[in-house]
Amino acid sequence: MHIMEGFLPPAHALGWAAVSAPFLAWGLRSMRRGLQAHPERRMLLGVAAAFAFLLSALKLPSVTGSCSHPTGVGLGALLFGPAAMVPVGFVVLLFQALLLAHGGLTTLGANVFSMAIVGPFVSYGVFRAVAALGLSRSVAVFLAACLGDLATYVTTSAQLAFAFPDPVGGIGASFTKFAGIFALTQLPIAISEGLLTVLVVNAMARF
Amino acid sequence: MVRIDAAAYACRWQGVAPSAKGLFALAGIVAAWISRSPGVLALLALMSALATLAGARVPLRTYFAVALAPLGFLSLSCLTMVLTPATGGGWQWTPSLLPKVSVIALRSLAVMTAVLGLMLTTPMPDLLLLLRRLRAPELLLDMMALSYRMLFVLRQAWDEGSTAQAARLGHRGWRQSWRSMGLLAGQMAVQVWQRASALQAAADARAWQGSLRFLPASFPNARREVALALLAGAMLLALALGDWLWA
Amino acid sequence: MNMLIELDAVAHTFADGSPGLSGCSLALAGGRRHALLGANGAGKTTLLQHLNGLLRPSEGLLRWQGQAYDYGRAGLSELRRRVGMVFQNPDRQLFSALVEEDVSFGPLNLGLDEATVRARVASALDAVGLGGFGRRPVHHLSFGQKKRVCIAGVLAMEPEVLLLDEPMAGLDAPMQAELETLLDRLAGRGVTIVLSTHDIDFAWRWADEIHMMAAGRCIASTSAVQLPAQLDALRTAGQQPPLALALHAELVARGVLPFGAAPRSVDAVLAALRAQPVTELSGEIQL
Amino acid sequence: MNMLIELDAVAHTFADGSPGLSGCSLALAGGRRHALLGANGAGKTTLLQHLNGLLRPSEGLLRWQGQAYDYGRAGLSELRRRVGMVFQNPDRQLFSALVEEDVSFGPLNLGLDEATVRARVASALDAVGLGGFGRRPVHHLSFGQKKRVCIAGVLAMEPEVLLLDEPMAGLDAPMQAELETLLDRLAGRGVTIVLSTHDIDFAWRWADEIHMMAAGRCIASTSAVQLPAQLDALRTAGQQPPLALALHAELVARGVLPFGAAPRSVDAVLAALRAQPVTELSGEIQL
Repeated sequence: MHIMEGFLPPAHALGWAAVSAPFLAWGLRSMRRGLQAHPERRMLLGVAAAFAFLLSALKLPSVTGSCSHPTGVGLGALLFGPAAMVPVGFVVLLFQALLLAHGGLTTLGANVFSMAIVGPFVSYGVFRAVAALGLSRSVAVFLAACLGDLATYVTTSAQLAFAFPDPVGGIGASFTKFAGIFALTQLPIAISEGLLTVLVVNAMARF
Repeated sequence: MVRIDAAAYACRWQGVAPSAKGLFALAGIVAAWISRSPGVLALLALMSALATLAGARVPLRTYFAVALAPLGFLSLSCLTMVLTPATGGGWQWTPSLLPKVSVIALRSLAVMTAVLGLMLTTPMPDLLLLLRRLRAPELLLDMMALSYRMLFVLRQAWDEGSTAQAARLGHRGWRQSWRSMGLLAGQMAVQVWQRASALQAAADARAWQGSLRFLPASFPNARREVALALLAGAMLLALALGDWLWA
Repeated sequence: MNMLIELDAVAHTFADGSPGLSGCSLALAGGRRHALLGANGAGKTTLLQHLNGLLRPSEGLLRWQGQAYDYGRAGLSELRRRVGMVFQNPDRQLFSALVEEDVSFGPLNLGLDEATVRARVASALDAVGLGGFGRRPVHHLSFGQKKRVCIAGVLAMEPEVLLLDEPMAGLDAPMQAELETLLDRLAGRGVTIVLSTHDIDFAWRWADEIHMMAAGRCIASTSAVQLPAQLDALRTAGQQPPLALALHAELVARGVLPFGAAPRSVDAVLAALRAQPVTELSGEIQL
Repeated sequence: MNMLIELDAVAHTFADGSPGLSGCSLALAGGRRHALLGANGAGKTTLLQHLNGLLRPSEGLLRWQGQAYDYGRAGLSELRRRVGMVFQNPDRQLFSALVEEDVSFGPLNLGLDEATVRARVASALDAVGLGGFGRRPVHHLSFGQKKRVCIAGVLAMEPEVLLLDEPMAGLDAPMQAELETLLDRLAGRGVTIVLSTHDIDFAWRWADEIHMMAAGRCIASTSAVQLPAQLDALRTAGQQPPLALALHAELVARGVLPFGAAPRSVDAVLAALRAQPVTELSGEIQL
């Protein structure tokens, strides 16, 4: 879930940008280190970012007939690791803002935090944890992608609640409101994302 | 994706220096952040929209089609904000919050129209040029340049693959659709590596030196355009500052 | 003649506003070999994608055995089972790791049981001459083999009409000959074949019916034997007359070959020449 | 003759163990048009990629004007400036969104200053007939135009040798004719052109030198005019003799055409026929 252009107050917009920037710098640094050993990966990162963007622009068929968009960051985190997903996710989100009008430039920092930092790390952590428990790959992949997606949406709801606390119930009530309303769209997306990621990983494993 | 991209190449300001358009959009954003009264915010949004529609001649249909999704988000979020917890549990409609919420909505609109003005009139390669001038990290720029080009290649591959699947009843029902999408995405994910190595070979064949260097576009009227943008931007800022001081 | 598919003044405008087809009327008889002939961009692919309902006409009407196309869910499924399509680029339509998995994609979507699917996959692979290739990985196949896997994937749905978009593109001479043999075999079984090509010599060699297209219009249809009477339409479609035809006409005019039905290929002209006795004249000039 | 590039018993085995080339010896004379002729999978692309150092021989040696190839960093840059390569699929080699950006990639890598690069980009785009297309996005171009952008991207490096992998693939007849004109123009300027093709009729029509390949081997090289003496090698490369050649031989044998240099295309045979007066013989048979 993306926060739209201009929706966050300036202090929050700039604040989240400041929070995300070090992560981006760290991701780029670890990427650069990898590229010194494998210069040919530069092309790979570009193509992978394009593929992640393509996945995020897909309309998934869902049981209810409505359409939803996956984020693709869960799959990316599993394939490239969470560190690489910060810059890749940044590029995807910037392109979404500029080419699809999803999200925005002023809200890029906040969206990068929820979708390119929290999401991939949760996905990666869940995958590691579930795999360590000895459950099947499909279960691990499903939970990783699904929970990564949910973590993104919970983070976004918290960011909105933090920016717009409820005058009566404060941040807590505001969080409940945002999380509750967006759950309608985000829960099916998280499940869809999990399913699609399992199908993709299984298809890839066969090649 | 195609709609915004095509509009940017087709509009009248396509050849205008991206720095000029960037400065004008920045002024629009800052002005929206400074202003406090709903009237001035609405005026700012209107001016940015008018500049895009009348100045750059972006078609009205395109403009609305692009703005539709963010407007959906906006209405849903604003609806959320005028609900407050009721004393006896549950939620209640609180009209007294409306003025505050409408300022948030109008500010959001004013920022959005400013950015729409930039993205609907500036092709991505020009935006990347602007980012390069702003000293964005080279690695990030390379990734963006390459992935912008590959977006269209992959998109076409996806559409063709998906059509071929439809011809074999791959989208007959939602079960088939899911399976088809999984197969196609999996196959294309595998292709990511092949495409990257083909691009690498092509770059090597042209004496690649380790980064993607391209000739920057030249904008012969850049000076005049930037001056005009500064003037127009200053107007927006003056309006906003006045509002901030006296509102 | 039994008309399997008819197009009645079909026009198509793409979502981006560019025109695809305009006022195309065409009738495709069952059991024949049809060639859609035209330059790149003439609308051949767009027309083919109308035949199996991948695209819908913006104006006009398509009919299957006299009945207007039904674009409902069930109608489309039935149509696409009956009218199978092989696309130009194998790499865009093969998306499984193994040959037999890919071929089974269509039959599985039809909801057939596993035993039937298995039998159909085996017979489709046999039909394209890839009998023992079921467990091979697709990415180890040659371009020509991939093309045949694509055809098998459509054959496994047992279509009545087989559409092929530029089937000869990218194939070298031996692979083209192989594919022609395969198409002959399928036509022999009664499958109606409709293919697009920009190669007049191939169309002339292979087709029973030639449909000419230019700039989104269906400018003329003719049985192949009548083609020599349609050279004007051919020119409008941006095509030269078939080389074999031109050569034959010239050689008949010179009395080198006897008057008769025009041969279908330059090879056939060559064979006819070789079958002629060498005249005494040749001796003089060969000196 | 000045030999620009020589291959001396070059063999190549791919990383996965599959063989690419074995014992290939070949000499490419400067300023000529060379065609590498062979079926799909004969090793043509692998050979081309050796010529500009994208691949290194597992055994054997390549020489540039008598000097062994230098695979050091500077040597490779120099080699690739001199020997440019156009790949088969434009979507796998164009990585910039704007035409002029992509064309500028090579010259910038050579370390040229901006003004020179700008001039070279403009003249390369002019050379391929895309003069006003510099600011167009690549994704708005047709396949044929993308192909020409690829060629411009190489021309802008002002190479002495231009390698093209299956340049005619995917182009229809008018686009093929255009590309042939472009190649003629470049050859006229003294650029050495080496292209791969599986189309014997094209090779026969276009090339000065024909190098035949089969199963990773360089089985024969001949000047085009000597090709009629090499029909056995041609057969080993999986090719029929060019139609024009076979027809001409037959027509000369029959005295229909005078003895002389074989025409390069069936069209030329046809033109030669039309130029001949109709003999009295024809009257008898036409009755």
